[in-house]
Amino acid sequence: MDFKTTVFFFLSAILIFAGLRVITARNPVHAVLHLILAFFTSAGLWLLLQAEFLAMVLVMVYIGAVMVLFLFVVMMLDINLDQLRQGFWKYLPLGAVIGILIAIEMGMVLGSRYFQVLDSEVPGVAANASNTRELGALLSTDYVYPFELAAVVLLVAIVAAVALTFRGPKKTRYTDPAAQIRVKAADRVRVVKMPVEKQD
Amino acid sequence: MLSLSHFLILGAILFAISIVGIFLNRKNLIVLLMAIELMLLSVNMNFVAFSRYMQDPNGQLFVFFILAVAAAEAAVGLAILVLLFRNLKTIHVDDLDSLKG
Amino acid sequence: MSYPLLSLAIWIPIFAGLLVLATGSDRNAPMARVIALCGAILGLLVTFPLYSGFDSSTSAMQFVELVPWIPRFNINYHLGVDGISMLFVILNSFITVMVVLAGWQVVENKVAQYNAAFLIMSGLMNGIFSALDGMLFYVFFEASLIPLYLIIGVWGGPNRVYAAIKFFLYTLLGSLLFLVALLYLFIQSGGSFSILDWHQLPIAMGAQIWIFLAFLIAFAVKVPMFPVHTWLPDAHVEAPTGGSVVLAAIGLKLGAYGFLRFSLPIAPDASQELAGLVIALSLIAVVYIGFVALVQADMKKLVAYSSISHMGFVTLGFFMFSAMGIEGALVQMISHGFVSGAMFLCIGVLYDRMHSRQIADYGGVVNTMPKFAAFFMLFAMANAGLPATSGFVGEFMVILAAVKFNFWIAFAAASTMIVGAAYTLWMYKRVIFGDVANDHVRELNDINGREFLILALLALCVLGMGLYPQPFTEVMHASVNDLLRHVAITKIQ
Amino acid sequence: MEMQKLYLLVALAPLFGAAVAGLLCRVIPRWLGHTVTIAGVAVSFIGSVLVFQDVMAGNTFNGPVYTWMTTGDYSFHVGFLIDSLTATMMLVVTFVSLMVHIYTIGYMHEDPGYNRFFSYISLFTFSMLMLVMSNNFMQLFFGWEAVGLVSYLLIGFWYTRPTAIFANMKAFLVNRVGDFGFILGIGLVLAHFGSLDYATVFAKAPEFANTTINIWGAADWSLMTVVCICLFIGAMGKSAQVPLHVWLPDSMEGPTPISALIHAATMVTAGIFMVSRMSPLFEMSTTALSFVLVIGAITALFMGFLGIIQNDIKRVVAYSTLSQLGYMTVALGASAYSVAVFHLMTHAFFKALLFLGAGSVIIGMHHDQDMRNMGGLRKYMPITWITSLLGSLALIGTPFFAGFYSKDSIIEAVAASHIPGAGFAYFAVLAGVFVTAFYSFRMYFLVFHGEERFGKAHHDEHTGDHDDEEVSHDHHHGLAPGQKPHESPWVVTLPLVLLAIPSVLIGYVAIEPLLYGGYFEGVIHIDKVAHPVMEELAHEFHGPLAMVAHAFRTAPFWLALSGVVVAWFFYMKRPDIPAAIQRRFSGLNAILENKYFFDKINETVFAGGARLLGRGLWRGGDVAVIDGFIVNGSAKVVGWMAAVVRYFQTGYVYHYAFTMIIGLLLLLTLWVRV
Amino acid sequence: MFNDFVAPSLYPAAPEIFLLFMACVILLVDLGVKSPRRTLTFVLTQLTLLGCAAITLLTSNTEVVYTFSGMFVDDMMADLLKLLVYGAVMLALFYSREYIQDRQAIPKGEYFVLALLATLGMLVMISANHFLTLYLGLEMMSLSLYAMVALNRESAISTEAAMKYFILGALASGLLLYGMSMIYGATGSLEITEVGERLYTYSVDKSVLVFGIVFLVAGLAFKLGVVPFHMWVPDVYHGAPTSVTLFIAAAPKLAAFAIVMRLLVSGLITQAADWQGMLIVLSVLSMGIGNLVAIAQTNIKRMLAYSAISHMGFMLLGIVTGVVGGDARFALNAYSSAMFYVVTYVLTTLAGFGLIMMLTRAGFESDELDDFKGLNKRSPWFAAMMMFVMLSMAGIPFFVGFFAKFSVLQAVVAAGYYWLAVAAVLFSLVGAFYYLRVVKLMYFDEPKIQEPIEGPLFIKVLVSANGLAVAALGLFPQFLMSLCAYALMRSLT
Repeated sequence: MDFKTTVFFFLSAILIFAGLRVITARNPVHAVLHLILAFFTSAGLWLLLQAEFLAMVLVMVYIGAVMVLFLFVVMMLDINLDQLRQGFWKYLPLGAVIGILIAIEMGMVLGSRYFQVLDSEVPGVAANASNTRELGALLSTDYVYPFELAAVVLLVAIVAAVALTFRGPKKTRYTDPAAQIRVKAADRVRVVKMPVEKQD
Repeated sequence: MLSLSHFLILGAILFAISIVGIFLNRKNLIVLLMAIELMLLSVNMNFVAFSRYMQDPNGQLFVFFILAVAAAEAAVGLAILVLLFRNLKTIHVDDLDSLKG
Repeated sequence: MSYPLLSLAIWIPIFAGLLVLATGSDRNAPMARVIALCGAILGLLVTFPLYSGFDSSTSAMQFVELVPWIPRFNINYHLGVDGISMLFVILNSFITVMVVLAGWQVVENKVAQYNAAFLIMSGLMNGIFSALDGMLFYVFFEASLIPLYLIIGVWGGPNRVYAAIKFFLYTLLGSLLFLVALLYLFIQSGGSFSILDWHQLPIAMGAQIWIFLAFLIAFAVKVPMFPVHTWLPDAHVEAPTGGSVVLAAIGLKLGAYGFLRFSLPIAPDASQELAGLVIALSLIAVVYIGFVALVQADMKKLVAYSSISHMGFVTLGFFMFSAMGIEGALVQMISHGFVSGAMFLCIGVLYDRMHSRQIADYGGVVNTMPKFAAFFMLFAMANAGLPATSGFVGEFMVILAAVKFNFWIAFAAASTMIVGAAYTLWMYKRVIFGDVANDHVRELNDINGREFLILALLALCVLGMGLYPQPFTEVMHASVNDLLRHVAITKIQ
Repeated sequence: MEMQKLYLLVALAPLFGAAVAGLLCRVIPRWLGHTVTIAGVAVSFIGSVLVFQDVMAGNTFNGPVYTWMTTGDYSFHVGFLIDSLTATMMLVVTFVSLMVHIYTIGYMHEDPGYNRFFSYISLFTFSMLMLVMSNNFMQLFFGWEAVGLVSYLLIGFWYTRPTAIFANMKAFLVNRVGDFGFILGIGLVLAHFGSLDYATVFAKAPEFANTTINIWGAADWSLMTVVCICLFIGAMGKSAQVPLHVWLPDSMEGPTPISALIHAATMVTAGIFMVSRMSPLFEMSTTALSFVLVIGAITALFMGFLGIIQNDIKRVVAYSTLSQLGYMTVALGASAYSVAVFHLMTHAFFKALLFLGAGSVIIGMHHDQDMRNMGGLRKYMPITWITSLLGSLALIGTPFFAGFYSKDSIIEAVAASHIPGAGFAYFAVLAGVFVTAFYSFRMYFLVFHGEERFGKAHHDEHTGDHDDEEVSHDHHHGLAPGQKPHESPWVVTLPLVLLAIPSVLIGYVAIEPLLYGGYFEGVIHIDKVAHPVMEELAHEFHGPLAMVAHAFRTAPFWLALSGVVVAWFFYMKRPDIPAAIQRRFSGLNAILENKYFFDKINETVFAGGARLLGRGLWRGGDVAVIDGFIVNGSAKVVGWMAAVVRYFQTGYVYHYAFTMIIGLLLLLTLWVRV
Repeated sequence: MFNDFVAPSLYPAAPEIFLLFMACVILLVDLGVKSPRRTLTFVLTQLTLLGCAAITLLTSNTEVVYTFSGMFVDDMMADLLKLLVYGAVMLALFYSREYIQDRQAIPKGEYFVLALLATLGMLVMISANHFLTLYLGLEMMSLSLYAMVALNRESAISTEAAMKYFILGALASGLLLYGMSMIYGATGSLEITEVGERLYTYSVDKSVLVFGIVFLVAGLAFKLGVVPFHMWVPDVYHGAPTSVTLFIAAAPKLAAFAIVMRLLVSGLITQAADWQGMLIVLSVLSMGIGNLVAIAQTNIKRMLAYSAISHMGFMLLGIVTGVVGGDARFALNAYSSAMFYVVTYVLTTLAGFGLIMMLTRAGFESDELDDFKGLNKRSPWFAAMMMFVMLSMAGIPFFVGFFAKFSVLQAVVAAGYYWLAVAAVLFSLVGAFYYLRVVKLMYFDEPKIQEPIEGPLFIKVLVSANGLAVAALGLFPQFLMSLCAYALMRSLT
């Protein structure tokens, strides 16, 4: 087992552990933190694959932005931790069986197979070749269309997030004519029945 | 010796974990979202591995976009989650059962 | 040929129906009725030249119209009639007039929709009888379910929903399998929906059997044959009078017609092979249903069961593969159109007055409704197959053909002479004869002019056909003989 | 006038009358109603006379009127066959019908359905004429059913009476049982002979003498036997042979004129006519003839017994009719077709006479039909008395009277026959003579002689012979105490007189030409080798007078005489004896009173069984199995499955995801091959 | 590295560009619109779609054009589907107008912008020739839709529906991506046409490929909403505001069809035997479960959701019959029939939801089946329209749904899958039951409320036109059928 392989297994182990903790952690904050750990290790693995740019992006975009967002939301929402694990053990066996089945099935296909390209070592990369440069070049040429689209997707996310969560300026008071038209007398005036007082 | 299959199987395991996570988690919607992130990670792992082994940068670019989209997705998902919490005062998965049948 | 008569026969009623829908509301119901009647009569008038201009010496299709409809699938608007179908177009148009008249004063709820439904159905049914394109046939065949579904459901009796849905689903079940068979033929024939092409198409035995069975289910449900007949009593009982009339007079004929147009010529070898099955089912229908009819307490149910029994004769006649059998069955179909229609109208006349169809609620109607009783007697006798009424002719021919085919089949079939008379007359006796049974009966009014007109017209048809069926049979000969020749030649290659 | 037009006129004139009187029955006055129908029948009668003369002159006719229908290789016509048999029947039918028409004016003059009644009997006349004039089986069947229809209508003429409407349905259905056999016979004829025209069929018949068909099991049946038995089943229905006779006594629920016309003189003899017409076929099957013979013999004797115990005057005559129809059938079975027709003719006259006489009595008694309320009517109704006496004498076969010639010929014919069953038949017809004489004169004495029992309290009518029916009192009001019967008006008595004449004379006049004069030459075919009955009869026949002389030396005469004497003794001299016998032989009496339990069996086994079967098939088959189990069952299963599958849509997102994963796993497992 | 790069032609992508530009403009303009009705936003949105349609029509040509380095394809199929998408979206927005107006919680401006962005996503999907663009388009559409479902911010069930939709949708995206990664691994390409070519040219590891296809199919199945990836459909249809349900039910189906065509047909046609088998299973399951469960529904939106599941299952039948035993002779026929099916389904479903929305009033959702009781009494015209829709969905002629079923079935039969055809028709029999039940409620039952239907005349006209189109296309389906066939023929060579 060479060095790379050792690193791979080491990181993989952490990754898998982190993954498992993500789905089993009692506290969602822990889950988020383990997810961050998983991303970090993944970034490491990608470095192993000489995908430096993506490793960077993963750390910066994902951990820096997305995970922070998660953490923010988790903390914002007041979660009752006690109930979080209810039913967990009950469903674990079935879940585990399904998961293992899937893993085995996938593993059988992926593990025993040699793809036409591969085998052996990670192909060497020329010393002066820059992963980032290569990707950047593509991104601004062939991938200009997806690039734009990705931008639109982010726009969608912004619009959506705003539309869903923005509650408008608090203090504005304007009358809704529709609401006024719809209103009924019964809503406005409450006729209270009073017993007639006895007059002596 | 480190082969492509190593990475692919690692991806598969991550994938399986995320699926188990979606199934197992009955209380917290956020964990569901995180399981989905995990699933995307497994996909990314595949793409990067393939890309590297095939010497084809397209796979890596794909990953780049997946990351971008995943971020957008997370934003929308969390927005919905917040809305849900506002409406239902809960993010328990079990409580999302008024629509059924 | 100068005018597209068949198209007119199809579309005049449909457009009249749409016109009624567009103009009518319950506020000006009379107008809706008048328009409907005009449409129906016009529709009837355009069918007369079909008979007068018919060349009975040839089995070829006549009054043919051929316009591409959906060239993508080679579906054509292909119409034409031969000796087998021509009479049904006329019969259908005639019955429509009767039905519009029958609902004249009785239906006061959604008059326009009621009349429109009947007119549209009439057009669709004319389409069924004159379609020479498999898909066109199917389209008309299925579409005609809709108006009847609505008629039963909207203007029907208390259990109308069950009956309507049962009717629809039952018949849809059959026709959907039929559709698959049509598509198979379409593919096999290299992309043709022409029924006439299919008649020439060689098909292997196994495929023929499957096709035949698919056809059988479709048509057996529609006829209806035992054991897929149970929708009919329900549909009849719940349907308004007009619905029952059309259903009995025309609706049931569609299935039987299908046997002649599809099953026999397209799958002749399978027809021969499976004739025993059909004959057995027909005989069960004749005998079994006859006994069932005997014990019905509801008049409409009784007549409905009697219809099933009579239609058993039709399918029996078809599958003996003799000219007399087939022509007898055709005559029986037309006659049954008149007779069952008239029977349902008679029951409708009573129902309109008493709002009951239970035999037990009646008795001694003749005392207060003598004219009606006379008509009812005539139709009851025709239903029992009395000579000199149309009911006799077909039964007679089929029994004679059956004797030639197999004595015991004839024996079983002829038992309807006893059972048929028994249930019809027993009902007649309990309803019409005797002393006035109760105050409701005492207050009955005899039929009015409109009802008289309807019943008299039908009575003329029943008697005329019974006394002189030759005009009806002579137009069939060429087509039936051609059909028989066709069936005799194997299509297995 | 061209003869063919005359034929049409004969047939259609009554139809015209019927149509006018029937369709306009509420519009036209009574006098017009009976005038137009009587005129129609009169025209028909005169035409029949002309036709008869024409036939006598040797002109027969066989041709179509119009083609009814063609189909396949067959064509069916409406057509006429006019020969001596037809002409005879036409005469009989139109004459009796004319008499009945006239009689009806008197009999029905109070009835609200006056015009309707005339319409019916005219329609009947038309139907009967179509039946007898037919030249083919199909038209025969037409007439056959049409007379059945009119019979149905007329039995139920008083439609408010439960007994009447029960009786008419019964009549129709029992007849339908016969028709069932008949149409199968017709079918066999068409199937094998390829035509329904008499001429063609008869001409071809010899070719099929040895044809056998497989009907049941391994045994092959002679085609002709099967055909003939089937046809004869039809005749059994119409001519009321055991066991299809049950409708005829009940048919007395109808007004008396139609009992005379339809249920005595004409319609019920259609079967006899038909078998005679088919003689070329029946002659080819001795088996069938034996069957006919035995059935006829049973009917002749056993139905006569029943006549003895009846108290309803019409029922006595009705059972007498049954018995006489049995005689005719016996004659047919003995291959003495001409004798059968001869008896048919004489019987038509005297039985019509007896019925009309009975009707006259009923009028006199104000519609009381119970003989126990009568007696001594001779004084009050002289014409009715004398004509009834003549009729009775003719019936029992008093020498010189019409019945004598025909009945004695039958007995002789049976004696001469050697086919299986002839011995039994001979015994039956002989015994029948005594029985006939006994019940005829029992009736005669009870009605016209002895103590005057009318005007008293009625017998309890719910006992005895009315066991299965409720007697409605509307038409049975009878005479009020102190009221005396009186003679009927001339429209009633005139037909009695006119019918009495042939009842007395026709036998003497007609026997020689009819039976031995070649009258039916070419019409009735007899296989002289196999069935030489008529040969032997002709051999012994030496003229009508000689026959009378001979009669005094034969058993029938003495049997008849003793019957009369016994009747006189029992009912005039010692009226206590019958009652004593009734008590003594109560078991036998029960059998007779229940008419051999035929009605009970029919009611419970056939009618009840059919209803039971129907209910079972309906409830068990249609409702339970097909609808309940298959149709609604599959709907229920679909509904149940829907509910189950719906249950899986829990609303929990992890279940949804789980489902997707399971789907994914499924696809993986099914498609991915490592 | 840059040397061989040529600037891509923007011409084929003009509609998308215009749409994006306008979406941004509207987003900005909307900020300035104060009116609560947002008429300007609405009009601009509709004009944008109209403009897109014009541009698509103008830039349409019969050749297949690739641009953006082969990531974008513009062919006839894309043009046709895009035009239909514009139409569907326009109609959906018209129908939605009053509905969202009545619901204060829905932010109007964002509603239209999100709708436009979702439309843009669909256009991208339709024109995608690269896994990446396909994915991006899909996400663009999906994210917009998730948001739209939740847009009625005060509604708990809407939010719940959105959450479920989101989670399952993300899961499905994950599956789809995983599949893409495997295909990428197996073929080394991400460009769909190139994948096809490589599979054609090189031998590729079968099991990995199929492995990828399974995931791909699962992802696509989710978008189509077929069993067992259908669980979101009823909940989302039910929970979403009706206007959004309408939006989701209509145009996205077209886009989903497009990506199925792109991925499976353009890319993986060589592996047809595998994915066809999978789709058959999904299709049969969908038809079965969709139709079954629909029976048990009381909410019409939910019922239509299950109906949609079954319809998508039926549509898949067209796609699975394209290649028979390696023979792609029938492909064009099969795919065009599937396309016709989708198109007509979208048209019908638009009319259906349009009618449902006409019945809703402020603060009152008319989405229970019982709300349809006695509609015929309240408005015969709209009852008739709803009946058209229901009968069309049930596949009864003369409505377009019949010809959709017909064309798919003929493809199935042509491919020799007779049992599949029989199963399909039997399931549609089950389906007919619940469609008929709606007709039953409208026609046979008494109304709960008597109010006549209110709404702007324009919308009424539009809904009517939509309903009539369902009938008219049923009478004359040729144009649309051959259009689909032609578009596919020009695109699939």
